[in-house]
Amino acid sequence: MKKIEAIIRRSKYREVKDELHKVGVNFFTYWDVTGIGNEKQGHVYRGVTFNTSDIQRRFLSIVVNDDFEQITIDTILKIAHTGHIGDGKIFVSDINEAYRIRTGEKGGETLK
Amino acid sequence: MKKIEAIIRRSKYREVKDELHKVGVNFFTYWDVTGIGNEKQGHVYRGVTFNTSDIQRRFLSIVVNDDFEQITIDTILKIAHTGHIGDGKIFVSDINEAYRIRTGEKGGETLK
Amino acid sequence: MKKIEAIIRRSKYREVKDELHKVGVNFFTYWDVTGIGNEKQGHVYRGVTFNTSDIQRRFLSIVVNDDFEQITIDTILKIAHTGHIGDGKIFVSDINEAYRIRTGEKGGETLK
Amino acid sequence: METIFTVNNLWMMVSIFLVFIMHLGFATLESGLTRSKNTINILFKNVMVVAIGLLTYTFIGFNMMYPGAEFAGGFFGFSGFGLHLPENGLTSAYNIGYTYWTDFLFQAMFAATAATIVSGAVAERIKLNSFLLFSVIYIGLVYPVTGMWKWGGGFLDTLGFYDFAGSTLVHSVGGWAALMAVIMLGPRIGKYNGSSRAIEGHNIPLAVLGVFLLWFGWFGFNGGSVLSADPGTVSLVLVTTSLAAAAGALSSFFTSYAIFKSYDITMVLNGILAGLVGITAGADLMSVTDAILIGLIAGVLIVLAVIALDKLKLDDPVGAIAVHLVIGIWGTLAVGIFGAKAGWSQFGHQFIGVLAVGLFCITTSFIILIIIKKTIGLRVSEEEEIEGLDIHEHGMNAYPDFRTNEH
Amino acid sequence: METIFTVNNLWMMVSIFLVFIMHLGFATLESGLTRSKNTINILFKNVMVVAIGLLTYTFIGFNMMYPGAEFAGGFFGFSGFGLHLPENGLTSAYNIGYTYWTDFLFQAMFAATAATIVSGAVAERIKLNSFLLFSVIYIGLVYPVTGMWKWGGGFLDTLGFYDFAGSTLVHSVGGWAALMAVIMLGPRIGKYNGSSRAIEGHNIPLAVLGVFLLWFGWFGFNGGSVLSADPGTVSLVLVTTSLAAAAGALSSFFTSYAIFKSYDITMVLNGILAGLVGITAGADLMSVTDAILIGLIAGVLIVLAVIALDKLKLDDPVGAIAVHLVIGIWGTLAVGIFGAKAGWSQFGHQFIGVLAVGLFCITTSFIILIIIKKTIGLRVSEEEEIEGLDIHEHGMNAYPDFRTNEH
Amino acid sequence: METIFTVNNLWMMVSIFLVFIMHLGFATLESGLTRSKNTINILFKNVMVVAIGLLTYTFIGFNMMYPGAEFAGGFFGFSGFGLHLPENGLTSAYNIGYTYWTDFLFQAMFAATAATIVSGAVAERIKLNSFLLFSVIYIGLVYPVTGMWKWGGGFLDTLGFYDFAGSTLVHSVGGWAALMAVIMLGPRIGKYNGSSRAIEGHNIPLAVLGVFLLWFGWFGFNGGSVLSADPGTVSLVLVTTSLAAAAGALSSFFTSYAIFKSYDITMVLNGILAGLVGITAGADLMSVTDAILIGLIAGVLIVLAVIALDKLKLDDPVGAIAVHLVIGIWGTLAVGIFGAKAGWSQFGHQFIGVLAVGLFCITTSFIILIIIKKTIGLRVSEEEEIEGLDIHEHGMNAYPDFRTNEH
Ligand SMILES: Nc1ncnc2c1ncn2[C@@H]1O[C@H](COP(=O)(O)OP(=O)(O)O)[C@@H](O)[C@H]1O
Ligand SMILES: Nc1ncnc2c1ncn2[C@@H]1O[C@H](COP(=O)(O)OP(=O)(O)O)[C@@H](O)[C@H]1O
Ligand SMILES: Nc1ncnc2c1ncn2[C@@H]1O[C@H](COP(=O)(O)OP(=O)(O)O)[C@@H](O)[C@H]1O
Repeated sequence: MKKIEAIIRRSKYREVKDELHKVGVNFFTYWDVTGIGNEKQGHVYRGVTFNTSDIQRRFLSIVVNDDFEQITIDTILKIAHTGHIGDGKIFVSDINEAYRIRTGEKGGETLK
Repeated sequence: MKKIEAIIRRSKYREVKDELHKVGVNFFTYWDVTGIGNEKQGHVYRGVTFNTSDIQRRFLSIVVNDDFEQITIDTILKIAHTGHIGDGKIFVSDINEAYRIRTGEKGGETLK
Repeated sequence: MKKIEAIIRRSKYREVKDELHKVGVNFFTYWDVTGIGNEKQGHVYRGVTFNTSDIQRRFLSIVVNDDFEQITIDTILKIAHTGHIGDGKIFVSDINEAYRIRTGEKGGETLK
Repeated sequence: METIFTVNNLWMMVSIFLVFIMHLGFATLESGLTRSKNTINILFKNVMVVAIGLLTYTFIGFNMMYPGAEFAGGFFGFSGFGLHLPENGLTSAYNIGYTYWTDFLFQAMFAATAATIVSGAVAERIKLNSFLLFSVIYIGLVYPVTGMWKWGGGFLDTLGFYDFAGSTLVHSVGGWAALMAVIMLGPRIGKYNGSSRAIEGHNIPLAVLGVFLLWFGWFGFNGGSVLSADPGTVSLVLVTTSLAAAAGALSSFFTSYAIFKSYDITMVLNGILAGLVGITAGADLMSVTDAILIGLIAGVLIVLAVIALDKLKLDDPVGAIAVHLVIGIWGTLAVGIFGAKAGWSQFGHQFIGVLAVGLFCITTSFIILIIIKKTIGLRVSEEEEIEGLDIHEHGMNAYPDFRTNEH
Repeated sequence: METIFTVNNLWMMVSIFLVFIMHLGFATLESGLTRSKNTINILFKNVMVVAIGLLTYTFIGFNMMYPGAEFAGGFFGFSGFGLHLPENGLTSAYNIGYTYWTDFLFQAMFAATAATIVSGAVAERIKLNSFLLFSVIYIGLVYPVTGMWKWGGGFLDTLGFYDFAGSTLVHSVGGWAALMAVIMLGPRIGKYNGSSRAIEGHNIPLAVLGVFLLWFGWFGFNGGSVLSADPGTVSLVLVTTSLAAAAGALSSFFTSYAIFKSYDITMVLNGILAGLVGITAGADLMSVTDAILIGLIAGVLIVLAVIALDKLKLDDPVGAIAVHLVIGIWGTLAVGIFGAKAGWSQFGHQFIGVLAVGLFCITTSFIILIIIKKTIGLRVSEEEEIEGLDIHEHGMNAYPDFRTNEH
Repeated sequence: METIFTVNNLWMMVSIFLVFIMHLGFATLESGLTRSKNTINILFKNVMVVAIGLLTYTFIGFNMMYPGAEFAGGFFGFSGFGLHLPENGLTSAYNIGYTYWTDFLFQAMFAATAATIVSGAVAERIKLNSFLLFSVIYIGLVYPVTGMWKWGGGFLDTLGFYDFAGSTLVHSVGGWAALMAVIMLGPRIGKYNGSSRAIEGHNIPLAVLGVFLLWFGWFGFNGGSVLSADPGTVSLVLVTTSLAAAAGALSSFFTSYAIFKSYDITMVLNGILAGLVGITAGADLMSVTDAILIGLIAGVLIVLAVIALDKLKLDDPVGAIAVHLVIGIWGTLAVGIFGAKAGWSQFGHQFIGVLAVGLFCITTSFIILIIIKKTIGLRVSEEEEIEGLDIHEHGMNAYPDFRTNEH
């Protein structure tokens, strides 16, 4: 099993979600984070103009069976893409085991 | 060392925490997330009724030494369980190293 | 590639960020979490005094190439340190792959 | 003799304060019922509209709306730019109820209301500049014209049309423009993809605050429209106003529960406003029972209107069209159905009033909006709309210390 | 002659607005001091209570509380359903201070207050329907009866009991019902597991807003209770009211600091309310020094009362019992201790008044609550309580754009 | 005869309520423009300052500021501790405009304002105790002295200095102390590391609420300063006040847009306050055009002042120095430039007034602050400042249910 963590623009979230559903990725967890990266955002506040590289983003954590890894990544790469600096990153790592609390079952079945 | 990530109902958090303390798991970190899964929640707003699968949940991240892995998982499976759709998931992965910032020490000792 | 997850005091965040930039770690993602640990904080509310071990902390998730692992850890250990209980933890794990959504490229290059 | 003048004027000044605070009510209601990423934008509009309303009304509006007998025509009048204290403007010779200054300020506070109503309906997608420009023209030129038709002694007044405090002259005037603007802008992105989606307001306590403040302000809006402190009339107006609001709350509560099996607070809040708008045209003509009936009906209508407008894919985030236009019409017609003036002929007058004002407002707001659309544009870019107007137009967040969860 | 009538009536109308805005004060205070998952629920209750208060008072309450000489008994009176403008109801022949309509509306605004007090104490666990039903009965039938005992010319009035603006007749009446409801409902889940746990309010600025608005409203609550604009009495009442509030803030500040070594803003907010409730029974009888003393004592008492009630495991999220019942009693008794009427015999009368009203309210609220409990039930399910009343009873979140951190 | 007294007194009482609610305006504005980790702290200060203001003014301030003819000197006067109802204190023999109690309470509500102004400027870093102590002394002893110089019949009054409602006597008095305190405290940690950093306010709707409430309150602040309900003067004052505020909004909008190419709502909010402070000194002397010009200039000045103060590394989170001091001076001088008293000699008097009050306030606030600094200290520890004053001084969070994102 793999954990796919994607950090994307908040404005792309809805599209990504819809497309993931289409390719059969129906379960995931997300939260909002602040990203520090190349992108800068202009702010003005009481006469001080400044650029901040602290940009609000959405963090998606998706655990999938290995056969779903590629399609999930490809979908995010395609949909979350705008071509402008700040589109975000995807990180992939291993998951040893998964459990479904409702049933107590474990293994790849819990991700379906 | 293992990282145990549990996504549970917010309403079960307090019980889970208390029980984890009882079995000796005294350290962890949590935050609130939105989960997309099987569960649906009915909403009404200004004349529009809708079901959302975006449900607020609590995300627990617990790093434990290997000998604590099973008891931690079992405790969560037992306490966070209601039997209704949406009880959540537990994911387990490997941690290579842990450091305690206060002392600079590393290894399994930092988790005690 | 390694994922370095650091749970630090919120009050140390700015210093840590500045110092990470100095050593060349320019990209990361953070969010605020609640930590359960040794530290306690006194509260008073409407005549009830209580100690809570639920303390707000900042969670930094930094994915780096292997050659940056040590300097990142050392920097955090040095700067986030106060010596008082509750300085936080650093956890290190493996990342299999990284993608940059903007370009679609993958591998260590995406972290630079 | 002069003491009663002082008392009356005092009452009118209190009414001014109350009407003023309605702008805070609108600001908080509208920002509460929209998303946090557009909060600064909507507050900015509401703040500027007050300033614009006061200044355009000083410069031109007051003298168009109340040109005085020698300048008034049936359809249009104007007695010159700026404010000029008339002889005796500070004594009861001007009016037993108030001085010239009080007169101006009370009316000026009303003026801004029309544009504020629009502000809610077009929230979360209109360009700031375009909205402000629209407001200047609409408050400056359109609002005073229809106002003059009745309150300035124009043809509707001659006809026998009755509109005590402005169900039509204020609320519908705002409502028609809101309707046109919503049609021309189109719905917010994501609102009608296939079925209607709820886009929840981000801060319900703020919305509740707004409705309480609006009710509070309405005491001055209706109570002040008596134009003197006359104990009997004013206190009756306060009673009919309050009971209509309470009845609106009750019936919207039951109606929305019956339909949705849920206690939707936003419907009850709209129900209160519906009661208030509904009673406004005839607040001084109604008995206690009439007022309660008008409020009850308004509370049912508002729920149905919100649903119907949504079915028609008219995306109005705060329900401004339903409250101010639909119920504005209801309130105006109710003068022909209930109370001291009830009767077919009065109903006819009311109907003509609604129609005349409606046609004029539809036409003028369409013209203004289409010109703005063709020149500087009406709607923000898609990117801006999705990411929020606050960060794009203002470079700020309304709540920078909070971890948001935008939808 | 008639001018002074207009002035008095104007003053009473201003007082109406101020008392009205107290409901917004209660709504924001109560929602600020409870958790975000129950915010819509508590706001919903506060909004509906205003509507219910006005309508029941129209239908029945006013004529039970002020039945007029020919219908009044010592313990009960009733002059028929609905409002009927008496002859001369709009002139000073009715009352030198106000018209019939003003009279009704001022009293009606008071009526809803009693139920709003309960709303805070039972927050976060009572069923919405059950609360609304309770409110209808309690405002409709119980509040007017005890009110009549004194203000309607009943036996407490004959006895010499004094309660200027309602420390007992409004605040304690609400407070007793709050006490009974809290006992019958039990504490919120998790509040008393072993030791007492703090369940912090979710929005302190909202609570502060509430207290300022309540103070603001109290100017009308007490000032209007003079029932005319009499310059000397009203202005004295405003001074005693303000100074008692300020003194309450000060002494609660010191008391809570002395006990907890911490600056607990919720205690100071309660201290202000304590000063206000404390002075309410005798606001027109006190000297500056008396008022300050009453406020200072109220500020100490409130801190001790909050602690004591918590020790007794009476879970009152907003401190309503402490503020309105405990201090309501203190304020009533203070009339026998300080000011123009001080003396043992007056103290006796005050004591009897507290007792009589207390017994009646305890009994009636118990009966109403037990019937509701046995039929539709009082308390929401455990699941609902833990997950929040908003999502279960209303299908909504108060703050959908914010990432919450519920406790 | 007595009826007009009742009317006047009624007006003054309404003004009291309006000035009172300004404290809520300050509380919400100041907490909205600072960070969430210090919200309880700033609210606590604003609540306590009201209590302190009322009580010190009762005990000493009123009799220092208005000692009455027999006790007044040119620079100082005092007629004894506490309040003593003078003979005829409740009739028009005391003053045609109000009773003794009304007089006291209106002035007392003003008193607390001076310290509240300081509260905003020193926010997020001053020790709570030190601030409260400073407030007691500054409101108790400094404010009444300069107030007496003009309003109590002292030397500035004799000289011909004019300050209608307190651009200098209230706003600058607060502003000077704010300036001294900001200098002595130094900037917040992180504000000027190399270049200036923006530390954004955490809740813009709260700030907007504050400004609307302040405008609302200003109707009483300026309107009440007429000291009677005189229809002509009061209504003129309301008009000049409103138009200056509106003009301030407009010009600050354009100025800040011209400089920053952005719609900064905080600048428009400050612009409104600038218009209000600017008109305060001469609200009764100005024509409509004068008022608009004063407001327009105030709106430009405020933007420049905020920028300049930031350049000077004077860290004032809410812009209190710019609004109350810089524009307070502008408003005072404007009396010599515009309106009925315009002229070089009046300008000279105004200038002397500004200078005299400035010197006195700088000196006294410096002495008080330096003593506090040397004894109990002025500033919280670095750790406390970074982690927030709420958790350290109060052991509480303002928003425990929200996931914050502190900066
Ligand atoms: N090494 C990293 N570790 C963790 N998060 C990262 C890392 N690099 C980028 N991110 C996240 O991805 C977001 C986008 O990256 P950014 O550098 O702004 O744009 P781009 O990927 O287009 O160059 C950042 O805001 C941050 O949240
Ligand atoms: N594959 C996954 N990756 C990440 N989070 C998941 C995944 N599957 C489930 N979750 C989380 O678990 C929660 C509960 O899952 P859900 O499917 O609703 O119920 P159940 O596990 O009872 O079938 C989801 O809301 C989501 O937060
Ligand atoms: N085993 C763990 N798993 C996850 N988070 C942990 C773990 N141990 C500590 N933490 C995080 O680190 C924070 C600091 O730890 P704490 O025990 O309070 O102090 P110290 O590390 O100085 O002993 C905790 O609040 C928690 O957020």
